[in-house]
Amino acid sequence: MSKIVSLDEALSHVIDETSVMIPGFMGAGTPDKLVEGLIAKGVKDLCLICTDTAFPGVGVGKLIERDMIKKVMVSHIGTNPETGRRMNQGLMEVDLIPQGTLAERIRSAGAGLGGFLTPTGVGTVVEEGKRKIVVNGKEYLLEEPLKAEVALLRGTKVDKKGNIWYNAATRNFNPLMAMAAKTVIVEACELVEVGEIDPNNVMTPGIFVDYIVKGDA
Amino acid sequence: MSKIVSLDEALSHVIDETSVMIPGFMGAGTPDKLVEGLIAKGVKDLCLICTDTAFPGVGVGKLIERDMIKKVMVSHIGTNPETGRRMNQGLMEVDLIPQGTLAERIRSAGAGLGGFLTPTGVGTVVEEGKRKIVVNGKEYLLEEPLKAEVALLRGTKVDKKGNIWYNAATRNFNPLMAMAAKTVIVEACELVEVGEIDPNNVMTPGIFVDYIVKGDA
Amino acid sequence: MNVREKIAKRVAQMLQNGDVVNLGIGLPTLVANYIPENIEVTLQSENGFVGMGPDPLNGQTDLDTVNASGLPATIMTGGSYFDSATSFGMIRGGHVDATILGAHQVDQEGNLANWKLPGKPVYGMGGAMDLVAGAKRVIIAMEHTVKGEPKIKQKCTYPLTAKRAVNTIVTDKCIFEITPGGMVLIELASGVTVDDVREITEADFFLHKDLKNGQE
Amino acid sequence: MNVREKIAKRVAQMLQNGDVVNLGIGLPTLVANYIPENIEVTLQSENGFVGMGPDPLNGQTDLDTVNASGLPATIMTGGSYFDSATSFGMIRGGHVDATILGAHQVDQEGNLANWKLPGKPVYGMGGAMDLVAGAKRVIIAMEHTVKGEPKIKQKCTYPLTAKRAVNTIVTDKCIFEITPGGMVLIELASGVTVDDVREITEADFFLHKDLKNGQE
Repeated sequence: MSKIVSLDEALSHVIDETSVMIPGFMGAGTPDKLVEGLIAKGVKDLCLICTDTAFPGVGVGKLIERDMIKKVMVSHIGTNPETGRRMNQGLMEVDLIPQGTLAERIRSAGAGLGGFLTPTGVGTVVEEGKRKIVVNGKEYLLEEPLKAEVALLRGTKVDKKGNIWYNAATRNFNPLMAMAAKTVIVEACELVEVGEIDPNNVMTPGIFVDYIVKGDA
Repeated sequence: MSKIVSLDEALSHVIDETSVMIPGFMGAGTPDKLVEGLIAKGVKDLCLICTDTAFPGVGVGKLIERDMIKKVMVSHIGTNPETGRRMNQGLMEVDLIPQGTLAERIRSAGAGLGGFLTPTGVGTVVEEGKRKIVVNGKEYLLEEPLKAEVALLRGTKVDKKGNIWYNAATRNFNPLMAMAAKTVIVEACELVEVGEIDPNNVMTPGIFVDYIVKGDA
Repeated sequence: MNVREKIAKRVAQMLQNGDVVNLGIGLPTLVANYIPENIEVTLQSENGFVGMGPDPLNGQTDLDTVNASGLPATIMTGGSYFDSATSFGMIRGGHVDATILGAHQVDQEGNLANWKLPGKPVYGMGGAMDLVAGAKRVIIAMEHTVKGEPKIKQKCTYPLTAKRAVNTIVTDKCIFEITPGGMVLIELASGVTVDDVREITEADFFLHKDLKNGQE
Repeated sequence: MNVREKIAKRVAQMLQNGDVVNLGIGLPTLVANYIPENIEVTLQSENGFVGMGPDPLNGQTDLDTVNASGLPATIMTGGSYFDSATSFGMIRGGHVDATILGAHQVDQEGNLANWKLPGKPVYGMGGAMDLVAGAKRVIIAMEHTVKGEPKIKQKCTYPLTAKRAVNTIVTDKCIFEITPGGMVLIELASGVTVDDVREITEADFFLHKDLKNGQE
């Protein structure tokens, strides 16, 4: 029962209208081969959950500039003018979420919580439509968990059981998304034998990972 | 401004009635030298926050069998009959908390959240006195953050800036407690130079640590 | 093979290839000894690792690797360690395919009482409440009666660990599945009849249309 | 030294030895260049590390280490990496001693508007709302006016980033502290008078009894 599959096999889990989580910070930590695979496959009307929409031609930015995304749930779109243009023309829905809240909502889904209380966004437009709860005299917003059908990850080192180690700032949303999607696919920059990653330093346990695709690197 | 201090200097932050978090799972991951230091100092009426009360003569069990603890917030006391005896005799208050809820309450405090919604304990005595909140048709308990004045940690490898790496199952509550207490003291089983722990594999960033005490090992 | 070993063996046969499983203290621990050789099961230890291996040989004790009972343990190649928030996130978040636990009482609605006995010393719930709230499948492995008294009730009378949480009950006499429509008898142990089960079960139950007879 | 550099230098002098600091995009980034040599400040990058070092030299680019703007960055010895939930836990949990940000508007109650301008393209709040909700001290570093218009208001009119969040405002003209009793002028830049500040500040403010005059 090997988890290592072809790009096509892995991406068979993404069809039109699938909700997809893709990590990355302005492209760093984004699985480029899987993103390219989505473009080649030509799926559309995806709901994309990501930190930012990167730059034009970079990371998830490539998905934005094609007609693939129906809705994006994201914290920052300023570095990719195409996102704003499509939003203003009504071609794509943009749900802006504070970055810490986005991270915590994804973690919350993966950890089986019903949500959490955060001070972030109290007194701003972010509180619209949300329940406010007072704990110890302080007001918080109740933020609900956010899950997806598929998560596409990028691991610097991945062993054949799916244990992942991320280098430097590429970690960002990867370990959170690994727990919050029904199907989890990782692009392995370097595929190593089981046991090569110290069990102490595994950042995403292999039990969260369904499929491994070898990266191009 | 070295963080490395003597045992006495470190424990000057624990006085009578201080709330203290001590990690460990039946003793594994508990800072033994710091615990012995508390005993030698003879502080009393502490509020102790820990996973379990270990075994008699082991880990935090040593604090229980002396008259040092006023209240313990804990998930399991079955392996240390002394805890139950003292509770039944009214010598010590015991607040039983499901282990996952205990971990998450500590994390919540460290992460600046006002609490979280968990399915754990719904329909049991654990729900007494707590708010119930329905999200997407499912009932959850609102659990509030839990912080302490002091956390006493045990790091397998600690560098001079306080970056910590934990071996094997000693990690448990250590990284959570590192973020949830006003003053954080770590017992370093092995004290290493700054840079000896790969920045990727640091499990508790040194910015959370106030004082380092050299272990006896 | 004694009664407890028989129960453990039957539970082990219910596991699927690739399952992540958490074993409770006592009888459930024995399940590890009977996992079929043709499947791979990963054991989760709620104190912070996956890939728990067999008990260490005498003299090979690594003090840093203990199981959820604080006893020396081992980790298999491919396992990994994590902190307690991640461990219970894994449990609560449904990433553990099955949790196998003992019980003082279970009832026909799937309510479970296994952390506190009236009039007995209090132990605390430890991780049990999270495990039963979060695992995809909750399997109770226990002897059918205690001192002749039925443990499978119409309604639990002891303090609950969780409501409507149990999926399957495996005893030395039979196997029940708990469904939204009620408790269903799906398998009888070798030499046990439906009437035998009725006599020692306080709960109401249906018979599955394909009720199986267990092998010796 | 231009106006923006002067502001950055003054902010840098407010930092304490041992502080963990998050620098926003734009003017705040310049603060890193003026941290006094006798103190040690740790820079937090909200995309997932502490111990951010100087910009990499040309040709030494490590694609895996980027700052919160996605630009090549470096990490100092003793720094460490973590995921986004930990990063914002650090920020929200008050483990960052100061966050230094720019602003479109700040008002005398400490309300802050710095993420959205009416009629301009939407950028998104990124991590700004978490930073101002969680950091122990929120320092706004900005030019006192924009195109001659006061940015320090009685009441913000642009969409808020956070309510009652700002502690200190450092501009090219002066420094204000925001206290529960109101906004207090604590320092004037060299050659600036209280009347000068009044003229370009829409907010009401008090004068600190030990109002300082800045050095050139």
